[in-house]
Amino acid sequence: MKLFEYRGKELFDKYGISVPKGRLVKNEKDFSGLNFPFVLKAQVPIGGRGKAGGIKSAENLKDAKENFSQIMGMDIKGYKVRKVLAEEKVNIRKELYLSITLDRSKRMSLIMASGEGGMDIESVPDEKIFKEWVNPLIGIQSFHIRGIVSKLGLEKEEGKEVAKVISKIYKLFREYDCELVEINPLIIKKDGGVMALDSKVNINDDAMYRHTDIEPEVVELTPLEKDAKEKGIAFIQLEGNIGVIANGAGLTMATLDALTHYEGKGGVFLDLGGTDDPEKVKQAFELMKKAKPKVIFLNLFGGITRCDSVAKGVKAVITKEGIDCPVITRIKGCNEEQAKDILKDAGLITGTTLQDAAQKSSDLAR
Amino acid sequence: MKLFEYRGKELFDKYGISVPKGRLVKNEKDFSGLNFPFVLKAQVPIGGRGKAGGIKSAENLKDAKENFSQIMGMDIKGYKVRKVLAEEKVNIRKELYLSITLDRSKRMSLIMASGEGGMDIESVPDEKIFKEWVNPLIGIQSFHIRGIVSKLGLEKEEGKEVAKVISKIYKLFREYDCELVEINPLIIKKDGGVMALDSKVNINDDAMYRHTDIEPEVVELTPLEKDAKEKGIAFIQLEGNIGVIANGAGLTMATLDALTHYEGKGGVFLDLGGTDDPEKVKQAFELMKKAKPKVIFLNLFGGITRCDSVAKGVKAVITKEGIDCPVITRIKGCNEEQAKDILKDAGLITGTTLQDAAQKSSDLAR
Amino acid sequence: MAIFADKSNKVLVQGATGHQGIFHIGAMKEFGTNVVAGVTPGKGGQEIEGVPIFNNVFDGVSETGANTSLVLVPARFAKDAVFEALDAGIKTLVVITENIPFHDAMEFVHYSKYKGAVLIGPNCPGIASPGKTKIGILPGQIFKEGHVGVASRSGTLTYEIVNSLTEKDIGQSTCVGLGGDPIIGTTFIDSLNAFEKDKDTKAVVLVGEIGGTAEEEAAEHITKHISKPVFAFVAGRTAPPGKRMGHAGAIIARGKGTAASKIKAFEKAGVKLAKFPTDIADLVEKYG
Amino acid sequence: MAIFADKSNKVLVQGATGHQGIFHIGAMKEFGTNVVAGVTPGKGGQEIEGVPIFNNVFDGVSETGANTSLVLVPARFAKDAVFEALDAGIKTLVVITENIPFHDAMEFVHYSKYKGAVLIGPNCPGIASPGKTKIGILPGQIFKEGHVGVASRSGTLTYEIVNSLTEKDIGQSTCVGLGGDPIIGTTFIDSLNAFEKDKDTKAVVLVGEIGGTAEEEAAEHITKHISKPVFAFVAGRTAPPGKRMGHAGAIIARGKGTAASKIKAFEKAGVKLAKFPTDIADLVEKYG
Repeated sequence: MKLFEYRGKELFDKYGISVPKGRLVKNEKDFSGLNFPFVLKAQVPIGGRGKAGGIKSAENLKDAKENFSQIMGMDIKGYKVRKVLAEEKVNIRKELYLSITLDRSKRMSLIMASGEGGMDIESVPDEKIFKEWVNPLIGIQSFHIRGIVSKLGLEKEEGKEVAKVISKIYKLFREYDCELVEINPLIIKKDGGVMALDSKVNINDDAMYRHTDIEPEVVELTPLEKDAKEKGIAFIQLEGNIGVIANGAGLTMATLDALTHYEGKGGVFLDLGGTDDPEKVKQAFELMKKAKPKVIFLNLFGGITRCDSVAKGVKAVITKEGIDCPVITRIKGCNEEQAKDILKDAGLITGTTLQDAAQKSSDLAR
Repeated sequence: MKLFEYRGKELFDKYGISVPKGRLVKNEKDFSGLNFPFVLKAQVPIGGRGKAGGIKSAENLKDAKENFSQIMGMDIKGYKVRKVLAEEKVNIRKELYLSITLDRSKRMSLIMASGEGGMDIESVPDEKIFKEWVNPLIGIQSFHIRGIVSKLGLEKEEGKEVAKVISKIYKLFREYDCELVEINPLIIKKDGGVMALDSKVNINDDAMYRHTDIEPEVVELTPLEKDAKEKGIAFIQLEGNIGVIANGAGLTMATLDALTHYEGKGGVFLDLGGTDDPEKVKQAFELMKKAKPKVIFLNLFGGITRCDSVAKGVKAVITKEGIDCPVITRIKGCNEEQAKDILKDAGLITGTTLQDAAQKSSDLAR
Repeated sequence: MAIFADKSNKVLVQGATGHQGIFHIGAMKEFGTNVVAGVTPGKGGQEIEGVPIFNNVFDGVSETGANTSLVLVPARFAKDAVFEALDAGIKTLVVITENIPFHDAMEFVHYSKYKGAVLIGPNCPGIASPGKTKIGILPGQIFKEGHVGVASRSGTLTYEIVNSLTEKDIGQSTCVGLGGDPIIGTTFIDSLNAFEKDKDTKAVVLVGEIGGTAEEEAAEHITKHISKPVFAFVAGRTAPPGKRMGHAGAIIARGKGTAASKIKAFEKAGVKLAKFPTDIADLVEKYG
Repeated sequence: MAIFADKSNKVLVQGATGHQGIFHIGAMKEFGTNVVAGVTPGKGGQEIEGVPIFNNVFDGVSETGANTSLVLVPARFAKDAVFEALDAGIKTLVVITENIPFHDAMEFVHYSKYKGAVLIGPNCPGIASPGKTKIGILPGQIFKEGHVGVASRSGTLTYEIVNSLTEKDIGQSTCVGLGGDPIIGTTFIDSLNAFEKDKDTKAVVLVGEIGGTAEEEAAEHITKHISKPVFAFVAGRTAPPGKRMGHAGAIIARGKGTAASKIKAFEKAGVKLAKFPTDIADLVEKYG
């Protein structure tokens, strides 16, 4: 779960990492108590808000009012701004980059830092990014921190402060089961001291059950995706018009790919997983119908899952509630023949192979 | 460092393990606020105080006064009682044994528990003691706790409470760098609930630097041993009358053993360690003199240590301050000849071999 | 021969008495797997399909000589279960459980290395060496004994591919489901090394998907160290960036982990790529 | 041949620029040890006795190919130093440092196992294979190349025994100082196994002391697995219970760890015991 900047900063504060004085502002009254100049920052779960006009300075109350009303409610890459953070400006002497993320290959936490902060880390040349890997069996050690800090070209006292921040964000990263903690920029202030000007904190969804203090806030999902998530169905809305239902994430992806091959375009990714429970199938189909695809493509491989059982679920939905778009099916594996019979009986179109079914679906969706 | 019972219980309390209501009592006034009946317990850093009369019940104020004055100041196995703990009595339904210690062979923490609490664990048969080893790379896990609790013959709720205590004492054991945490007995109260009636907490001396909240209290040492500890000299007082100075713990022990072979008896174990610093040698000799041995046996093997350098230190002490007991020396290794000359010159007796010198020392000490 | 799993595996099932446990103990026994024990705390003394159930892994191992564990426990108990198995001396672990927090997986993957154990998964369907053993939840009927090794990040997609191989009478030496999580114990490279050494394996099929750089690393490894022919399918060519495509590991993050990059790497390494999963069998037939 | 250390060890010294570091870099080089690097954070770029100093182990390893580390840093930095060396790829570690908290030692001993490294110590004098290399602070002049292996929990006592062997013209294959702490990386059993395999070792001398049960376990191991003659000396026959005799590990606790128990175990295993440390040489001459 990606936390909004302000919530990441709440966690920073909890771990003793300084952040600028600030607050969420809902209206003009909330400006009182903040000293000018301050910055108004759109809270959106996506990068690039600065360029999109989601960050504006306020030198005085007039600025603040104007800019606040511009930012609140604006659309940034599809996300409507519903929260604005106001923060007092800080005098910056130096900007650094600092993050901890997951290295999938080494299966370790990866600390990255750079003396070139404030810009997109992808645009910083590799030799200016310093890395240390933390083995989970030992956790963070002094040598990791020394290894990074010694290369950032800092003065001694600055180095000590940055070292403390690294140790604290590692603690946060580990204790909150994060996928990512990023501070960009981490600044050295003109009057000394180190401060996090931004925050990106991303918590592993699978670990949310043990962080009950973090209120879930599913900002990246569409309403239908939220609904699916609550029902425990893997459901993603895409840009096309063909709704794909398959069993298994890999097979579902491969089905979308197959459509593309025939110039079709997937509009929904719906992975049934290992289930052949007719009730679950029914829920999935209902969700799919709400997404209003032009065509539904049901691609099943029955391993442990019995195809006939899934087919029964599908037939039940269609018989009871009808369906207003064509459904193409391709069925393979366990109890394949029975399933095909059931589906034909329900009036669905059956493809012979994956290719055949993908082509039929694509043609119908055009 | 062995903590007194009451200090161990302070740590238990810190970790959320219940202990009986109680306090240290220095005089009769301190009884107020405690409900009768209570128990008065001598605070000594050694077991067996119960048998020695160091634990007495008090049903009323008269009892309390009498028993308090008996316990305070009594001698238990050489330790004068200077602190008495008064604790309210608890109704016991069941007594358990629980400890965590160091398994040197497996190099892991060892959790031990038994349904037979309240007695010396050495007297409990092996098949009634349940063990789990905790690998330091993973720390305590639910399976360790399950493995122990399931064997103690407890009811479900009791088991849950005991599980919590195990998890807490492991945390204490690890966080305070303990060598031993023992609760004997850990009781199940008549009205439910689990409580630690006694505490043995032993903190690794080498880790005391990171536990500055624990005030050192060197209760097991003689005044000379304390003095030596402050000076960083390995010095132990024993029952015999020959003061042994050697370099290296193993060699010092072997020297004591050699004396025993000739019916001599070591009175001081003084390990110079790797030093040949004349100032350190001087300090060591001064300490040794204070212990008033009948004979001093200096046994040196010069490896990296230069024997002549040690000899110079010895000569300096003896020339300046004199010595009122014979000093037998046995010198071997680096710069052996020069050292022998220096020591002869200072009037000391030189043995030819370890055996010869040990025999001479033993003979002189008789 | 086979890799990671053969007749010598004596399998203990952790989470044996649940719905899944009961079903798959039966299915594995039917496949010929030597299932010797089950473990569910508090249910010791029962029997499932003739297999004795123990309260803990240590007892199961000491009573039955189990050397392998199939982990089916719920995600929040998985780390504890894996640690327990490793401390009890289990040397091969197959972790089926999905949705395990990846910090937990990181810990147990490294702890299994410390113990010198092979850990497959998590979030995987398991492993099958046709004619020998199956440890996991893969459907037994799709396999056929033979000489193609399969290693895959996806479950059903693997079944689809294996099924199409079998339909063309192309048997398999071992099929390993590596798992769809970002942190997994056994990788493409581990599998490639094992297949390379395995006398019974003549060609290898890799089934990759978007997310991470495992395919790119495998490709580099193939160029340097693998002499046997390798075939691959990569799922997710049309997946949008930033979305987790069903598997926790299947995500294009910050421009990394695209199917295009993986396909390019494989092509560079001389790996033959299939457009559709069911095409793999044709490629193997033609070039394998 | 030799055990644990020979000409192939390229030694990096952690804590190189302290008094001890400077002295022992010189002493090791004189013995013939291939000392290639030193590490002291913040002192990179210096040289000690012609050996380049680096700011961290990783740089030292990548610049010089060091595969071995001698750890001389103060106790409170030792765990960090050992972890750093292991993560940098060091495969043999000799930890001289005394007074390391034993919880720290437990962690790094197991982490070294995970890394497949040999860790000797802590609180040990190091290891010497005469004619080949010396990694540690043992006095070089006492050794002589030969066929007796020595493993010891004590420092000076070992020097005494080695010296008396050399005086009788009995050379040594390798002498390992295991360390005087309760938690050590390499044990009597590890050393015995290595000596048993080592063609150049014809007899083994063990130097034990009170505390723990390492000698009892060694004795049992000798009975089962060791064919070469073993000699032993055990220090502390007259040590009182409950007192730490200089070494952190030398303590008789709760009736366990007495010299009597160790001597009995060795005798039962057919190990010849010396009364005085200097007698070992006579025994080896007579029976070895």
